This record gives sequence, C-alpha cells and structure tokens, in this order.
Amino acid sequence: MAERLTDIGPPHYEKFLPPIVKENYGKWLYHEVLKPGVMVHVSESGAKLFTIRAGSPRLISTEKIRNYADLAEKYCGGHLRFTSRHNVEFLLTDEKNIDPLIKDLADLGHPVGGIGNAISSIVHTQGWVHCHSAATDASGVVKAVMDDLNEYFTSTKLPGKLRIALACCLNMCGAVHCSDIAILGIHRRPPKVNHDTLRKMCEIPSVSASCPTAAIRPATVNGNPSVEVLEDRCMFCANCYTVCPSMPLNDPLNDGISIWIGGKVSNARHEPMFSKLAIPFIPNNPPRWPEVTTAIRNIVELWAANANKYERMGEWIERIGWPKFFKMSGIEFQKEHIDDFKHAGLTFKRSTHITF
Amino acid sequence: MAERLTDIGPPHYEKFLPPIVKENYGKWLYHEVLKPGVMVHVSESGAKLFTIRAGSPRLISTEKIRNYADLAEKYCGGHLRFTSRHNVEFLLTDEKNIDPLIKDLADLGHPVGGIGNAISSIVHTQGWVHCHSAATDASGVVKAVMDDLNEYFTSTKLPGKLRIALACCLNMCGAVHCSDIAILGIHRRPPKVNHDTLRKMCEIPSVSASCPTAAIRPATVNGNPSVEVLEDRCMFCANCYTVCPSMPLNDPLNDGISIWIGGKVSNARHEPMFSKLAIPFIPNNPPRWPEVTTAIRNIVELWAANANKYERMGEWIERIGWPKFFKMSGIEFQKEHIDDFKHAGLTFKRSTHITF
Amino acid sequence: MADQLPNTPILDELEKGTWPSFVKEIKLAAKNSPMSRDLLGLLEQSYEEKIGHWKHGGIVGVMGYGGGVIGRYSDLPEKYPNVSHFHTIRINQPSGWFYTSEALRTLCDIWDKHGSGLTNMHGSTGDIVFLGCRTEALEPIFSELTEAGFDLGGSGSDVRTPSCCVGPARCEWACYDTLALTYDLTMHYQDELHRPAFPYKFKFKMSGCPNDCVASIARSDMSIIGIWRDDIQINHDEVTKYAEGGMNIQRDVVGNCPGKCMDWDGKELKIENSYCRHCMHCINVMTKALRPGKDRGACVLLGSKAPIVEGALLSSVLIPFWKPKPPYTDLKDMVERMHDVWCEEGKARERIGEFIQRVGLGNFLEECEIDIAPEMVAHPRENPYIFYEEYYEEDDGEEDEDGE
Amino acid sequence: MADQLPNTPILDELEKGTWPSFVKEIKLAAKNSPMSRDLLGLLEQSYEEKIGHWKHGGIVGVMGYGGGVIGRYSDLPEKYPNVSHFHTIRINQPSGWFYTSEALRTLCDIWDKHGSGLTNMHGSTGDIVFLGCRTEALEPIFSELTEAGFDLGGSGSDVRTPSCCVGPARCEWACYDTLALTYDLTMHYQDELHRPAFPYKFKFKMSGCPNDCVASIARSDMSIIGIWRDDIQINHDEVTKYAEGGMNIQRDVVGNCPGKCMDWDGKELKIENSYCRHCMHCINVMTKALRPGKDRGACVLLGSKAPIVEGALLSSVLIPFWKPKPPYTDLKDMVERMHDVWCEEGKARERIGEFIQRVGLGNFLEECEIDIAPEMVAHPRENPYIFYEEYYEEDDGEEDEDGE
Ligand code: SRM
Ligand code: SRM
Ligand code: SRM
Ligand code: SRM
Ligand code: SF4
Ligand code: SF4
Ligand code: SF4
Ligand code: SF4
Ligand code: SF4
Ligand code: SF4
Ligand code: SF4
Ligand code: SF4
Repeated sequence: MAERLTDIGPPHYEKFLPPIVKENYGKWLYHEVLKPGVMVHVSESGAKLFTIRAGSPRLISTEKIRNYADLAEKYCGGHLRFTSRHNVEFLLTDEKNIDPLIKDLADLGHPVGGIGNAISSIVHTQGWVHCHSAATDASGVVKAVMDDLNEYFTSTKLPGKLRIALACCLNMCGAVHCSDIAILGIHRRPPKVNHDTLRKMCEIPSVSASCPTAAIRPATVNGNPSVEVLEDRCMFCANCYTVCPSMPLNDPLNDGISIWIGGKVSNARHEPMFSKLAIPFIPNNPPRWPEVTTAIRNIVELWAANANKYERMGEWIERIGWPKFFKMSGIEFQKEHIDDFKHAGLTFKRSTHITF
Repeated sequence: MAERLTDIGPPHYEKFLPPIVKENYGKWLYHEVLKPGVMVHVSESGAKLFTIRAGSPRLISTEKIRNYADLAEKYCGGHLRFTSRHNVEFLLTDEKNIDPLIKDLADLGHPVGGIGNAISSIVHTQGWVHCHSAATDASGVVKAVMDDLNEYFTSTKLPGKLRIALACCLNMCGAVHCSDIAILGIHRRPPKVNHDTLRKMCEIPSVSASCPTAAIRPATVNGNPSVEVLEDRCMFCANCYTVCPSMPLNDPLNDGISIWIGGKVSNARHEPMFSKLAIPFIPNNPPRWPEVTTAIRNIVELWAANANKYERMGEWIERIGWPKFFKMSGIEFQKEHIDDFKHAGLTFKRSTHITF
Repeated sequence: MADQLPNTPILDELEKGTWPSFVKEIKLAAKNSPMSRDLLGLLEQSYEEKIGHWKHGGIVGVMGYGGGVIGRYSDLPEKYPNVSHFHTIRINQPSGWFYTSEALRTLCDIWDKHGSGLTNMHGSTGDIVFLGCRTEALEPIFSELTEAGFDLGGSGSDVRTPSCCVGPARCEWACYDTLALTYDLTMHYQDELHRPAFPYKFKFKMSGCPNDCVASIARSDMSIIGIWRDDIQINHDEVTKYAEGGMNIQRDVVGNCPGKCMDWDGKELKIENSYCRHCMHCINVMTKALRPGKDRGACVLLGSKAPIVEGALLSSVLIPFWKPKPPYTDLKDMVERMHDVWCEEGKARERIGEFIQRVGLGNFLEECEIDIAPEMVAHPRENPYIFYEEYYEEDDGEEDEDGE
Repeated sequence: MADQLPNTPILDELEKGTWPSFVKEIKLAAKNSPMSRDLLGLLEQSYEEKIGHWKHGGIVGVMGYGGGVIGRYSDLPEKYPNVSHFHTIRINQPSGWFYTSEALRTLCDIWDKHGSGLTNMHGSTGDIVFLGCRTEALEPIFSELTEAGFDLGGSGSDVRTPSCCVGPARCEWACYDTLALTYDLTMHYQDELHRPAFPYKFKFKMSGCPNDCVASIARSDMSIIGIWRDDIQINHDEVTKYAEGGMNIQRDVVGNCPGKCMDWDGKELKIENSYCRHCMHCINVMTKALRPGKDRGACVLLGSKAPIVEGALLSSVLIPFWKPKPPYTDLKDMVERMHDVWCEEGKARERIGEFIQRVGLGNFLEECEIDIAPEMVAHPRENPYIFYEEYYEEDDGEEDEDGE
C-alpha cells in the first residue's frame, strides 16, 4: 500500500480554471446581465465569457453531479463552478450554447436565474436531514419557499438583490444574521434534563458555565449530582445542549420558525446590517410550511412594491421606519420584538423621529 | 410670627409674563433674526415682540441682577427672562429701544448675541467655586474659552448652532454628554484611601459595591477594616468618592481636562447624538487654560471652514468620517479613543466604508 | 472697601477679556459680603494649587424638607472662616424663567441679607441657585422666601425641579403649553420634590417641539417633547419668496430632510407627510413658510441621564403621541405606576433609565400597564435570545397558546 | 428497485413545484444506496413527528486528524439500521469552487463506493460535504481522496476551510487575487486546519471587493476584503451613454452615494475621491463607466461570528489597507501573534471576536503589536471611563509623562 498522504490540502485551483479564465485572469473589464441568469464578462483583451447560473437544492446526489459534469463537457469544455450561495455556474465561450444549455437544465429540473436584482438560492443548513440540534427542517422549508418565489429567481424585477438564508437552530450555521430575510429555527421550551445520562456524559461545571443567563445550577437529584434549570431564566439558546447531550431542547409541539429581516452583507450604499426580528414564531407545519411561505411572500411583495430602485430590504425599512413597516405589513408588534439582551438600550428609540 | 409656609411651589409664571406675551400666548406666527442677538416674533395678531439676548457668566452677583432689573424697567416694563443656557433676554415691544439697550448692556460688559448660527453661552457647573468633586474649575475655563470665541457669539457666521458645555467631573452636572463640544474635568489617579476616616464615615459594603469595575474590595489595613483599590482596574470615575468622602481622587498633578465633540440634542435633521472623545487629556493650566482654548478654537475653525450649511459638528464629522477628522485636525488617535466599556464592540468599524 | 479684598493676582487675569467675568461678579459681591471675600481668597488658592478646597457636604436643610440645600464646608476653615460653611440653596424658578424686576429685587434683598450675594441664574437643572450661606441662615432665608412666594427646589433622591422651554409664551412652534404643564407637575409633586423617597433622583423636562430647547432628551428622566401628527402647514407664497430670495431649497432644505419625504421641483414644495420624521429642520429654516401641523401634542420619553454609573443614556420613546389636557391625570397616573414599580424594585442610586435596562423594557411596560408600541424602538431585536412566554401544552389543541 | 423505497407520502409533496427537489435527490441516491433509503424513511418520520432523529455526534475521524468529520448517529438504529452511523466528511474545496467534469466524477466515484451518494455542494463554510457514511468507511475514503488530490477540511476548534469569491478569475472588480491568497493560506495552515488546538474555531474568508460576495464580514473571524485607495477610474463617454440610455444618474447613483461625494450636473460626473467610502454602489450600477482605482489591496477585518453565546458579531477593521504580496509573510506573522495571544488568554469556546470584546481592542492590539488606527472605529468612545495609563509623578518635571 502506498504511503499515507496527509496535509496535502485541496487541489490547486489553476488545475480547474477554464482556458479563457486563465488567459484573462485579472483582466476583466466589465460585465453585463444579458437576461435572467445569464451574464457576460468582457475582458480587456475583448474575450467574452458567458456565465449561466442554475438554481440548486444544494443537497444533491452524485447522479446530479454527474449530470452537471456531462453538461459542462457538452457545452463548455468540461469546466464549471459553484457559487458562494451553492448555485452551479457554467462558463461558456460560445454564445450560441446559452439557450441549448438552458433547455437541458430545464429538462433536468433546474431553473436558470439568480443574477442581478433577483432572489438567489437560500443559503441553508442541515435540519432534520443531518443535525441533532435542529428546531426545524432546512431543505424542506427552503424548497417550499423557493417554489413559491421561483418567479423572482427567474426574473430581475425586484428593486435590488434579495438574500434569504435559513438556519435550523440558533447556532446559525447558515450565518443568517445578516440576510434580507432570515428563517431561523427556534426552540421555546427549556432543556429537559436527563439526569441519568448527564452524570455520565457531561461535566457539571461546564454545563452550568455554558448558560449565558446563568439559568443552570448544580443540584442533587434523586441523591445524584446533576443540574437544575431555572426555567424563567432560559431563553432557549441551546448552548447547554451543544455542551451536553443530556439537555435536549427539541420539542415537536413548541419548536418552530422565526422570521428576521433587513440584514445585508455587502458594503454597497449602506454598511452591513444585522437582520431584525419580524415574526417571533410560526409553528412547524411540514411538508410545506404554508404560514412561512405566505409570511415571506407578503414581506417580499411589500418591499418590491414600495422600495426605491437598488434599495435592499433593510435600507427600505430604515428609510420608512420600523413602525411604518409593522403598520404596512400588518405584523403585530409584540414584547418579543423588544430587545432585552446586552445592548438592548441602544435599540430603544432615542429621538422623536417618529412617523404618524 | 406667621404660620410656616411649606410646599407652596414656585410663583405662578403668569404673574411674570409681560402683557404682550399674555395677549399673544400660543399665537406666535413666525420669527426672524434681525441681527446677532436680536430677533422678532410676530403674532397672528400682528403684534411684534423683540428679544435681545445678552451673554452671562451665570455666576452673578445680586448687584448684577439688580442691574438687569433696572434695564428691564427702563426698556421693557420691568420684564425679562433667562434662557435654558443661562443667558438673559429682554423682551421689547418698541423696536427703537433695541440699540439703546444694547449700548447699556455693552457698558455693563455684556455682549449681545448667541441667536441663530452662533455659539451660545457655555452650560457649566461649579468647579472649584463650590464643588468637592471638581477635577478642574468651571467658571474660569468657561471665561477663557468664551473670551476666545466671543466673535462667534456676537455674529452668525458659523454653519450652524454650536453648543459648548463644561462639567468639572464625570458626574456631568452640565450634562455635557450631548454637546457639540464638551469640556470635561477628569481624574487620572485612583482614589487615595484614608483608612482612618473611612471606617468611621463610610459603609464598607456600599463602597465596594459602588465601583463599576469591581476595583474596590474589603481589606484589613493596620488591623482595622477598610478597603483596598486594585489600581489597574480603576478608570477614575469617582463614584466611590461620591459614596464615601474617604476616597478622594483629586490630584493637582494629574487632574485635567478632556475634550469631547460631535454631540447634539435637537432632533433637527439628525437624531440626538452623544459627544465622542477628541482629546483625552490636557493638564489644568489656570487661570487661562491656553491649551484648552487653542484646541477648541482649532476644532471650531476646522468645522466652520468645512461643514455644509446647517451641519452641526457631529453631522459634519459623521459625513466625512472620524479618520478624516483626526487627519484634518492633526489630533493623534490613541488607545484612549477606543471604547472599552460595555457597548464597545458596537463602536468598532464594522464595514469597509473607509476613506483614504 | 477695596483694600479689604484679598490679593488675587491669578484670578485677576480673568477680569480681562470680552466675555463677562465671574471674578468681577465675585468682587462685586465681595464689596458687601465677607463670605465672598473669603471665597475669593480660597479660589485664588485653588487656582494656585490646582485643586478644590471643599469637603463632602454634610446633610443640612430646612425643617421638614429633605432636599433643596447642598451642604458645603471648606477644608481650610481657619484660613477662610467666612466660608467654613458655604451651603447653596436651590429655589424653584418660575416656569420659563420669566421674572419681573420687582421679583428679582425681592430675591436679591433676601440673599444680600443672609448670604454671599452670589447666585447662579440658573443652575443647570433650572433652579435659582443661591451660592453660599451658613447653616443658621437656612431657616430665615426659607421663611422669607416662602413669604415672597418662592419655595425650594429638589436635591437628593427626589423629583427634581421641573423645567421647560419658553414654549407658547414666545415660540411659534410650541406644540403644547410647556409652562402650564411644568407648573402643574411642579405643584402636583411638591411632596415628592421636597421629601426624597425614591431610589434616586427623577427629573422632568418639557420642550415644546423636537428642537428640544431644554435638552430634555439628554437631561431628564421624563422628557416631554411637543410634536404634531397631521400635515405640516405650508404657505406656498412664502416658499416662493424664499426661493426668489436665493435660498437653495433643494440642497439646504430637501437635501437635509431625514425622512427623504420632500420634493421641490423648482416651483412647488411637496411633503409626503406620512414619512415625515418631525425633525423640524424644514420648519426651522423656512420660518415664514412652514409650520407644525394643527393636531398637536407631545411625545413622552423616558430615561436619560449622565454617565454615572452604567453610562449616559438618552431618553427613549414611551408614548409616541400624547394629548396634554389639564389636569393631566392620565400622565400622572402612569407616572405613579412607574414610580411604584421603580421604588419597589429599583436598587439604591439606580435611575429609572438604568432600571429599565436591567429589567427589560418589555417587562417594565407590562408591570406599569403601559401599551407596547413599535415607536418605542429604533428597530426590533437583532439577537435570537427571546424569552418566549407562550407555548403549547401537551394536551392543548394546536390552536390555543398558553401563558406561563 | 423502486419498490425498495420506503413509503413517504409527506416527503413526496416536496417533489412537486418548480424549484429542484432535494427529495428527488435523495430518491436518486436511494436507487443505489441503502443508507439513502433509510434516510428517506427516517426523514419521513421526522416530518410526521416534527422532530429530528439524530443523536449528538461522538468523536470520529481519520487517523492523525482532529477535524474534518462530523460524527452522527440515529436515535432509531433498530428501525433504520443503515443510518445508525451517518457521519459527514468535509472536503476542502478548490479556491473559487472551480472544477472539471473529470474531478467531479472522481469525487462521485469515491462517494458512491463508500457512502450514501448524497452531498452538499457545498457546505456553508465552503467545503464539499459528503453526507452520511459509516465509521469504517472513513479511512478508505480518506486514502482515496488524498490519492485523487483532495484533503479534508476543518471542524472543531481549528482553522476552518478558508473560502473566497470568484475574484480575478471572473470578476472585473477584484482588488487582489482572492484565489491565490486562499490557496496559500490553506496550505500554510494545514496543521492548524487538521489538528484543533485553538480555544475555538477560526475562519478566513476572502472577498475581492466591498461587495463581499462570500459574506466574509459576517461569517469569518478574519475577513479580507479588497479595496483601492486612489481614484475611481471614470470613462466619461460611457457615463454619457448611461445618461442617454435613460439612467437617472442623480437619483439612482449620486443620490445613493453614502459618502455624499458625487456630483452630476447633467453632463459630467465628478467624484471627490477623498470622501469616497468605497461602497461600490456607483461602480456596481455603471459597470462600463466606473472601475475601482489602480492602487489596489485589501482591508483586513476581524471577529465576525454567529450569535452563540455573546451575540452575533460583524468583523471590524484591523488593517485599513494591506498590499497582499505572496508569500504574505506580514499577514501570517500578524495572525500568528494574534493566535498566540488568543490561545494564551482566550477561554474555551471563545471566538477571537468575543475575546477582543472582553479584553478590549486597545489592549489586544498592544499585545499583538498591531498599530492603532482611527479607521478601526466607527467613532471614538462616548463614555468617559478611560483607563488612563500615563500620569505625572510627584518628582517629574511638568513635561514628561510616565508609564505605569
Ligand atoms: C458568483 C458570486 C461570487 C462567487 O464567488 O460565488 C457573485 C458574483 C457576482 N456578484 Fe455578488 N456574487 C455572489 C454572492 C454575493 C454575496 C454573498 C451572499 O449572497 O451570500 C453578496 C452579499 C449579499 C448581501 O449583501 O447580503 C453579493 C453582493 C453583491 C453585490 C452588492 C449588492 C447590493 O446592492 O447590496 C453586487 C453588486 C451588484 O449586483 O450590483 C454583486 C455583484 C456581483 C457580480 C456582478 C460581480 C461581477 O462583476 O462578476 C457577480 C454576478 C452578479 C450576480 O450574481 O448578480 N454582488 N454577492 C456569488 C453568487 C451567489 C449566488 O449564487 O447567488
Ligand atoms: C431661548 C431658548 C429656549 C428657552 O426657553 O430658554 C431657545 C429659543 C429658541 N430656539 Fe432653541 N432655544 C434655547 C435652547 C436650545 C437648546 C438647548 C441647549 O442649547 O442646551 C437646543 C438644543 C441644542 C442641541 O441640539 O444641542 C436648541 C435647539 C434649537 C434648534 C435646533 C438647531 C439645530 O439645527 O440643531 C432651533 C432651530 C433653529 O435655530 O433653526 C432652535 C430655535 C429656537 C428659536 C428660534 C425658537 C423660536 O422660534 O423662538 C428660539 C431662538 C433661537 C436661537 O436662540 O437661535 N433651537 N435651543 C434657549 C436659548 C438658549 C441660549 O441662551 O442660547
Ligand atoms: C448645581 C448643579 C451644577 C450647576 O452648577 O448647575 C449640580 C451640582 C451637583 N450635582 Fe449635579 N448638579 C446640577 C445639575 C445636574 C445635571 C443637569 C440637569 O439636571 O439638567 C445633571 C445631569 C443630568 C442627570 O440628572 O443625569 C447632574 C448630574 C449629577 C450626578 C450624576 C447623576 C447620574 O445619575 O449620573 C451627580 C452624582 C450624584 O447624584 O451622586 C450629581 C451630584 C451633584 C452634587 C450634589 C455633588 C455631589 O456628588 O454631591 C453637586 C453639588 C455641587 C455644589 O457643591 O454646588 N449631579 N447634575 C446643578 C443643579 C442646579 C439646579 O438645581 O438647577
Ligand atoms: C455543515 C454546516 C451547515 C451546512 O449545512 O452547511 C454546519 C454544521 C454544523 N455546525 Fe456550523 N456548520 C456550517 C457552517 C457554519 C457557519 C457558516 C460559515 O462558516 O460561513 C456558521 C456561522 C459562522 C460562524 O462561524 O460563526 C456556523 C456556526 C456554528 C456554531 C456557532 C458558532 C459560534 O461561535 O456562534 C456552532 C456551535 C458550535 O460550534 O458548537 C456550529 C456547530 C455545527 C455542528 C457541528 C453542530 C454541533 O453543535 O456539533 C453542525 C453539524 C451538522 C451536521 O450534523 O452536519 N456551527 N456553522 C456548515 C459547515 C459546512 C462546511 O464545512 O462547509
Ligand atoms: S443551524 Fe443548528 S441545527 Fe442547523 S446545522 Fe447548524 S447546528 Fe445543526
Ligand atoms: S437553553 Fe440556553 S438559556 Fe436555556 S438553560 Fe440552556 S444554555 Fe441556559
Ligand atoms: S460636575 Fe462634578 S464637580 Fe462639577 S458640580 Fe457636578 S458633581 Fe460637582
Ligand atoms: S474611581 Fe471609580 S473605578 Fe476607581 S475605584 Fe472608585 S469607583 Fe472604582
Ligand atoms: S423647544 Fe421648540 S417650542 Fe420650545 S422654544 Fe425651542 S423651538 Fe420653541
Ligand atoms: S420636519 Fe424634518 S422630516 Fe419632516 S419634512 Fe421637514 S425636514 Fe423632513
Ligand atoms: S466580492 Fe467583489 S471581486 Fe469578488 S466576486 Fe464579488 S464583486 Fe467580484
Ligand atoms: S464607491 Fe460608493 S462612496 Fe464611493 S463614490 Fe461610489 S457610491 Fe460614493
């Protein structure tokens, strides 16, 4: 057997770059969006590179990957890439191949779009498919929402980019905290301590220390060392569960989804912003989470109808003010919306800049 | 002797309102600034009320008050008022009296001004004249600064209003925290514990509890109960001294002045803002604090030369960015400028919105 | 008399210059007052040594009052015996700081008789401050003051002397009667003002419009700021005159509007009032053309204070729009509920703004039975650490939610 | 084979609709993989019961590596024996996510042989994620992967797989070579990537310009974002064409400039570059007319992360302008100093951003020997609680200051 290879790192990217990219690396001059999901980059040399972006569920089979590989071979010399939002991009040099490729992709069930003032794929996480922490599923919610919003993926009729992300628990692997719309799985009941396993599997001091609100304290239960949870103090972050498997928070009745809006990442115009709570709780309603898709559609359409050109969700709401957003959207403003964490005071309205 | 009167409250304000005010109460239509320190309010009835505002050192003798009373009788029926920034205002109905009054005020040594885009009097506190906490004097610094900036009181050539305030210690009785320019007395050495008096005059638990950084802890000193100060943890707030006289921080060598800028109170255009640290330390240099007056003049002139019309100090700096302000002013950016208190992280630059 | 003044070469430097001199004022007072003469000496020494010479004040006051006097003693009583006691008296000013010459002279007479002859017109809370007298003088001064119709202001952990902008007395923008409300509250809280019973001080400040000319949003636990909720009144002829007069309406008015709700096509000024933030800028700049609307009232905000100990706070919105109507019972009832909660649960030296930060605004509102409104926050929470209070029970139908 | 698929009436609903279906993908994989068939069954049960059926993962991995594999076990191993183990493998993607068809097929071959046939292309950190295999399969997969030139990515408290935007490979705005830097850092930190030794994870993300197409400012402990410092390049002819083409330059370009540094008089577009904030908006909108300047480099920011435990953070400026030059020794040296300080003083599970908040940015910079710059803060401190470190000693001349 050959010597065991370790620490070789990933393949060098140059091995995978298409020739046109190698030739024009760093020499691109400008780009234009030709139609939804299709753009051209023009090089200082005059070379033109056509990109076709197709939506992906991200959770894909090897068979699908082989399909992509076949298409790349058929249309663009066996070169393709994926994007930071998990779409697949085909890099064409021959403009004539655009429409045939789009047709083949359609046959495979993959819409082309997501470029320009559009919704792109939803960055998301594992959910019930693979994670122990999930307060909701990931792929299913994403599928339901994208089915509903597909028209905004395959067109560029929105005022600006719209980035949706989903994380199935507060760990936020989808890093949803700076999204135009964030779908966040949440627990609403404190951990149910499994006293039997806890003393074997977890260190009591680190479990207690893990709680940001000091809701957990060591206690003797049935004569054995364990912990107790001061339920009033728990805000369901599940950090204790991450540290100790004997503190599960999953609860089919009370787990669900919260919706957060108005975040952004890019520095374009406004500095990056965190998303803010719009809807505190929607129960899990698989397989199609209709309350979630409806809520999101309403928000998207409200924004689309009222925002100025290029105005991202958060920029629009900042201009009109949150009270106006609540009024226009019909979403009820509740106690949950008021921040009570560390920097809460800074979110209070410290002026009379009020609209009526 | 008559029955002892208590809880009678202040005189009813109506007793002191001039007739023209009573008649036009709530009926004013508009006002215009006629010249520095002089404005007219016109009523729906057509009545005109001329206001003349004179600068005051605030710390005034009964003799000066009597002078004011005489002038009010001479020119406006014995009516006058003071402003929220401690200036005195004469309320005239006869336009012809304006110039003679200004002349009489000049003879008394009181400049007329402070209306419109001008500096008004410096809101300030007691300093060495009356307070035990003072890290600098109040009246003396104010006098030195206003002597230097008088031209901006008696003209309206500034881009917008400029509000300076002074507080002689961190208690900030002058509420300087939202001023265009704040002059703030500061200590730089920890309290010097007087162990002998402490145990008689103060409660050790409340002294320890008073410290926001937990720098004070109970200790036995020379066999007696007292406290010790962890000097590294002290940020010189003097809250312990407020609670306990045996913890004085005053130190002639190290007390001095810090300068804070860019705050505002009004809701005009920008929401109210806190002032931010510009100059961490200037030693006390009585009687005229020349380093302080120079520093302030430089900041004022920089703003005056560069701000847009109506742009307050903080609005201007927000537009150009603080790094630019430091560059333009020549003030060195130091460790002290970086926030390290509770909400410090929120003051970090969380974008690439940088100027070069 | 001049020869009796101490030698003050350092302070004398501050008699020079164009701004009126407080040193001159002290010298004026010193003509008749040995206290002011000793003050001059003491202050000169402070200027020389760069340190104050006052001790922590003891508790002094007038009979039956817990506030209104700040005790002050010099730490050099042998050298300056006339300022060994040097207490200040806070006297509640009339609303809007209006006086007659006669009233001022009455105050001066009292003070010349018993004190240093030095004053602050006014203190930064708003009181008339009589600066420097002996303990024995307090009762006589108090009785002469009340005789003349004046009373003491606040100090210590009580309601502090309320103050207000000139408001409808001289300002066209006043959206409610600041003087009337200030007087009414002052009278209503006489007991709370004179007899400290709170965890810490509580200040009211009343401004007639969002220009906030008493800095209430920065300096008072309860800030009551005038506002309107209908359309800004426009006089189009006057707009035209401003334009003709050379005003750059686009850049200086429209361009500065934080609501981005103004439009100027070179002829007509339009305001989309539903997006107006009531900042006052356009009105401030075009005084003859624009006025606040007619449906006027006030926004009530809560919680500002200086930095000690948790950091400075600005007041934040509590009631977006309140119609002040004497005797203001609705406001007083609410304040009473808030004071009750704060007195019950607040820690010593915890201002109400700090208290709210500690217990959470939502909880505070609930306990005080105040309706929640989106106007209270700049934006909803950014962190997902929500204390959900409702949840389903095992045996619930899926529809009902259960409180804890 | 179809009859072997479990009955999944609920999941089947998610085969409908226009968006590509992950259920279809699982079924595709299930054709050949018993694991994917059991996954279907397990997932159907989750959909029915509204709860996940996975247990906390134990520590599994490949020999000599501490990261790269996420252990996962079902809590219903009897019912779904083929997913009793269902570990994922993180494979370090090539910079910019470029592949050849051939490379992809090689990966598929390995995975079809040993795993579920399901993947994420890609995980949200950027790795290729192989979703579901048994412990015994890990070593064989690893050896076949390395044979094919691939290696594992990070997991646990280590350097995580760095990722970057497409950069100069296809984007005209790339201000530095994101792919080259990413590859170089990945190779440089192989040991840190594979053998967790930090208090917590550490992520690098590289974006070529302030549009930040890998969301680095929100999702990486070190965010390296391209920027320029000279003037924006203007092609005036193209500006004119945009205007003629109907673009409302005043409203949509100038009006959206956060630096308020653009001027359009209907003919010429002027930019006061010294006030430009490098936000990219004008360039984004007028792709043919405007380009970043020629003096290009990167802004290095530090500290972003998801909310657990102290609340989410965005990265903040560490080095306003850095000229990336291979082998990037200056950057690596600085990162090493930072890692040393963080490893020494950081608490377990404390990300570097949280660590800085705890010890103070000023102190952190000092310890790491990084120059302080005003660009690091949005504004200077507002509170007066300054830890002054310099003071005069009794016997000093007035001029010198003394460190403690
Ligand atoms: C391919 C991709 C980079 C990659 O290496 O994978 C990419 C590529 C481009 N981005 Fe991006 N961006 C990509 C993710 C992002 C992200 C990250 C994300 O979404 O998680 C952002 C930050 C999003 C945010 O702010 O929340 C992002 C913010 C932008 C912006 C700023 C938009 C704005 O107004 O805020 C632009 C400029 C524009 O579109 O005008 C931009 C522009 C572009 C351009 C036009 C750059 C160019 O000249 O090639 C590329 C095509 C535009 C498009 O998709 O509309 N790209 N872009 C990513 C495609 C993801 C996808 O499949 O949809
Ligand atoms: C007399 C006084 C109220 C009182 O009851 O005593 C007053 C009176 C007026 N203020 Fe004021 N303001 C007075 C303190 C304030 C304060 C409080 C303070 O300075 O501590 C503020 C908030 C300051 C801040 O934001 O830091 C204040 C912010 C304004 C503004 C907003 C200016 C801005 O652009 O931010 C206006 C509007 C304007 O001037 O255009 C205004 C406008 C006015 C008008 C024009 C209102 C009117 O129509 O009568 C009055 C004369 C203007 C002037 O002085 O330029 N007043 N004004 C106060 C005079 C103090 C003094 O002696 O200088
Ligand atoms: C006289 C006055 C300053 C002046 O020269 O104008 C003053 C003087 C003192 N203030 Fe003040 N405060 C005065 C207005 C203020 C203000 C401004 C305001 O009310 O608008 C503030 C900031 C606003 C606020 O309330 O937060 C203010 C915030 C403080 C604080 C900090 C309170 C806090 O919560 O942060 C203290 C410390 C304390 O209460 O222990 C304090 C404490 C003091 C004491 C009593 C010193 C002490 O620790 O015992 C000072 C007595 C000085 C003396 O010997 O005469 N003073 N104090 C002001 C009252 C005059 C009046 O009644 O009109
Ligand atoms: C697979 C992946 C989600 C996905 O579907 O894409 C993922 C999955 C998990 N993440 Fe994550 N994280 C993933 C990207 C992220 C990201 C996004 C990013 O890197 O851009 C974040 C937010 C950014 C950040 O780092 O803060 C993220 C923040 C977390 C956290 C919270 C960390 C924090 O400091 O707040 C945890 C909790 C922990 O570390 O204990 C976590 C923990 C986990 C664990 C290991 C669960 C746990 O507690 O042990 C998840 C394993 C799921 C599973 O069974 O497969 N994951 N995790 C992503 C990694 C794929 C890849 O390597 O490409
Ligand atoms: S967000 Fe939570 S549940 Fe979802 S993959 Fe990450 S750790 Fe697991
Ligand atoms: S879920 Fe969070 S808040 Fe609740 S007990 Fe666990 S660690 Fe504490
Ligand atoms: S600011 Fe400080 S020193 Fe000045 S009067 Fe107030 S408490 Fe005294
Ligand atoms: S001055 Fe402030 S920080 Fe220093 S010991 Fe006293 S209370 Fe603590
Ligand atoms: S606050 Fe408003 S109403 Fe009161 S004086 Fe100032 S401008 Fe006039
Ligand atoms: S008051 Fe302020 S927000 Fe309202 S229209 Fe005028 S400038 Fe705009
Ligand atoms: S971050 Fe900038 S350089 Fe990189 S792909 Fe996006 S737009 Fe291009
Ligand atoms: S990059 Fe942004 S800040 Fe700079 S000129 Fe263009 S729009 Fe203005």
